[in-house]
Amino acid sequence: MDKTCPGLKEAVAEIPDGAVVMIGGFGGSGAPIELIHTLIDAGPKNLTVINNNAGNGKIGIAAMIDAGMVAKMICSFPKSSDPRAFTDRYMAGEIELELVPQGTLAERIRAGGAGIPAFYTPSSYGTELAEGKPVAEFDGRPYVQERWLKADYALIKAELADPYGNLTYRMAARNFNPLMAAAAEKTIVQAHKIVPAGDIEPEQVITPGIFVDKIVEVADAKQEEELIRAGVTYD
Amino acid sequence: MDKTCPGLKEAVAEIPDGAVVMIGGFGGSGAPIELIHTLIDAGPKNLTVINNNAGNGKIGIAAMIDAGMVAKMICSFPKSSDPRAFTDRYMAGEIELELVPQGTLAERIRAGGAGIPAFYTPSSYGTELAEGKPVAEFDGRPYVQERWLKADYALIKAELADPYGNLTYRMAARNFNPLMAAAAEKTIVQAHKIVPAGDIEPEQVITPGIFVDKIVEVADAKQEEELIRAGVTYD
Amino acid sequence: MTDVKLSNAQIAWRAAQDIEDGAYVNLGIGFPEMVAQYTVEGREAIFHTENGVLNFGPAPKPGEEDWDLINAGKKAVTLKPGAAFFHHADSFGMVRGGHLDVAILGALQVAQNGDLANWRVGNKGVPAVGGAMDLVHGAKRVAVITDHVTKKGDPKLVDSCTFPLTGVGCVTRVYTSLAVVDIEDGHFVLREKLPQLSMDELRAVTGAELHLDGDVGELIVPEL
Amino acid sequence: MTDVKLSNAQIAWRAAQDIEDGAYVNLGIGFPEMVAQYTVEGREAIFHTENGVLNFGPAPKPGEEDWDLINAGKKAVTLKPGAAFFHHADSFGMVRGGHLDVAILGALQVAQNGDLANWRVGNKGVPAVGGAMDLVHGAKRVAVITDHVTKKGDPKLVDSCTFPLTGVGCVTRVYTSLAVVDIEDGHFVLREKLPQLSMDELRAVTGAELHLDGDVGELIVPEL
Repeated sequence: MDKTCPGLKEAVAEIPDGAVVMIGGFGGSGAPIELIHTLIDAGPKNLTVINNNAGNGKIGIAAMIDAGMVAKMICSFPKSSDPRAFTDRYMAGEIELELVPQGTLAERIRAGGAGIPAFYTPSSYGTELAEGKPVAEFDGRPYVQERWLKADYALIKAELADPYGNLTYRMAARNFNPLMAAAAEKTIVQAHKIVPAGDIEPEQVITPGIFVDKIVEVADAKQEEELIRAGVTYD
Repeated sequence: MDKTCPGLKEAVAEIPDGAVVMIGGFGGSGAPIELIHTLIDAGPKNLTVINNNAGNGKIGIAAMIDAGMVAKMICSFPKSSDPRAFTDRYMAGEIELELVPQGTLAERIRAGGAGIPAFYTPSSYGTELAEGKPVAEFDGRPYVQERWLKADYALIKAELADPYGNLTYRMAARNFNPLMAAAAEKTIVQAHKIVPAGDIEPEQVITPGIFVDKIVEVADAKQEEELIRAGVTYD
Repeated sequence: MTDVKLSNAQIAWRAAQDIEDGAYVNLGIGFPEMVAQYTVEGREAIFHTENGVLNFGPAPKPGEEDWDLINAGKKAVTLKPGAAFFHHADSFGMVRGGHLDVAILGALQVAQNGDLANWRVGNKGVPAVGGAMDLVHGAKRVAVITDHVTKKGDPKLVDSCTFPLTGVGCVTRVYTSLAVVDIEDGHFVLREKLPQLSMDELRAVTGAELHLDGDVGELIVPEL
Repeated sequence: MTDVKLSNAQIAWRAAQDIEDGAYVNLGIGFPEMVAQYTVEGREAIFHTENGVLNFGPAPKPGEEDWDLINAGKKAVTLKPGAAFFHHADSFGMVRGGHLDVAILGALQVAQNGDLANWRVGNKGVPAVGGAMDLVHGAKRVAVITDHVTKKGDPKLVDSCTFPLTGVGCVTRVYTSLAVVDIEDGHFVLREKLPQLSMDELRAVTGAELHLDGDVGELIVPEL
């Protein structure tokens, strides 16, 4: 079995207009910048994007928004050091926002991958973010019912990958990546390095290959935060 | 911070009569035999034990049952190559059984650790194991509501531990151990080896120390399956 | 009726022919494990076991077992390159989450609407369910391999199950000692039968109507 | 009223004094992060951050940042020996599951029943919630550090919150620039106040009744 893919272009080519796309990362940590920028080149429209944030500066998800590809963001924190791209579109009513508490976002994605259609959480109970959601009491305490979150595609950044799609992540770049890999119909990975099967210790695999569809090696991947601090613009 | 404990006796001494105790392992793989046998010596009564199985042969959980310590088993598969201990007590009406599908058992324990009081699963829908449980439809498909499962104590077998309680597991001995570590009020670990803080790579930690209370090094731990095949009896 | 029927090995062989290259497969404990021996040359299947291993291989030689490396039936297995370990919640997330391509299970009874009974004969003795109720949900294809009739000769393909259910409407294909039967829209649809067997003979040992949908193929299996 | 009040550093110092040895602590983004600087000599706190790190340390020197090693505020941090990484669902499992000993958060308003408002002033602009709604649930102790009044001088300790809520009945202690106040049975209970401040002065800037339960301690904090 060999899930490696010759290039970034081939990896994202199939993503169609209207797709729901989970994008890994928390801020710049674990953000698959090269996959995102290749997706902008491919140019599908009317996407729903799921990420903790909503882009920063003029690269990555912010550049997707600037390119007019994003119809809806599902995220917990659509602010950043330079949130102009999302803010402008949002204030102009040109992009829809589903705001989800961060832990609920993570758990909804985890539930999507694990076949749990709904669960109860204390988070957001009694707040405006719980409005319209079913509430139930367990052991005398009120909880909000939340639904799973799935996607057509996930774009993921990994450290090591083997041809079976087994993945490891670098430090806190793990964040949402393993959850999204499991919750998407198709998971596309940019890995720092593709190693032969067996080179990742089975005990050290974080994302088992069953969740992964395509892997591209991007040995010289950029770190989003560094690009933003350098004032880089995607074009 | 140092969670190491000088000996097995000290580690389990506080477990009182009536406690709910999760015991890691799947069959003999990952079963904390030395902690279990020390608990038998300590002798608390009227325990509820949560494990995938219900003991095998004349050691481990089977020996706990033979010792009359177990009032109730919560498990998915109370059968084994030598299920006499549980079978005798069960047929005599001397032990209560809560039978839970294996995936639901795992998810209920995971929910207990993660603060999710209830969730929906397709498993057991339409079967006698779903009787009396709430049912709901999501996206046109019926699901059964299941509740979290927590415990007062978890007895866990790990491969490496550091003084903060960070753990790794050996191969498939992982199974229920990390889930139970998170779902118990107090988690007591027997580790093959205690290493200095920093010796377990932060990316390779499977159970973060926040879930762990006490660690005992048991360098020469026995593997339950090997004991059973050798016909060993605990006494 | 003739005495002709497939052996368990032959049923397992037939089921193995439908496993696509690259498929993620869970084989139930016992008889279904035999399917792994007949994977088609040139195709690679990745086997999943509920206790948290992906891409495990066959049993080790006697004496070389490592009892921390077992499958859901608690038999010792080996690892292939590219294996992964994970905990039980992640393992059943794979199952329920629809990530397995095929689950192949044994059966006491299968009903024409896809209901499966395979965990308990009645309400005597110690009940034990294991992972069966999870495995019947989530895999893209849930197949059953079974003798066509019980040891007593009673049909195992039935109108509706009389034994306690494992899952409702979950089975999509049944490989028996006599036939290959799909379950579609609440009906058994016969796909293949042993060529030596007449339709009447097959219907006589089947407990529910066998629908036809185009040609019935010949169930031809090598000597094993 | 006198102009005397604690600086942010002094509020953070006071909050840090209540962190027990061996406590697992989450500090909210911004001002609460300052608490980490004042952990009590001889005690060890283990800091958790929502994006999946346990036992992280202070910021690295400028120029030595690794931007894959950040906290929930997206600031670069360092690791201490005994650190661990995990994914976001496991991280919030720690939060909701009651595994943290203390969460210390900022506030726009805290109500006498423990309601907290700290994520949004009104309904203008882009709303952003992050992990606040999760952090207020699950930690054994949810504390707030805040100026006693807003920049305009309005009370932040109130009868009931007028800003959108972050969580209901979740706060158990408030460290302000003037006082330490517990929340018990739907009431503010004054534990400590600046000695220079009279009860009347304190009540004048507090938006709900301040109950007394025994002696009120003196809130004495070093120069920082």
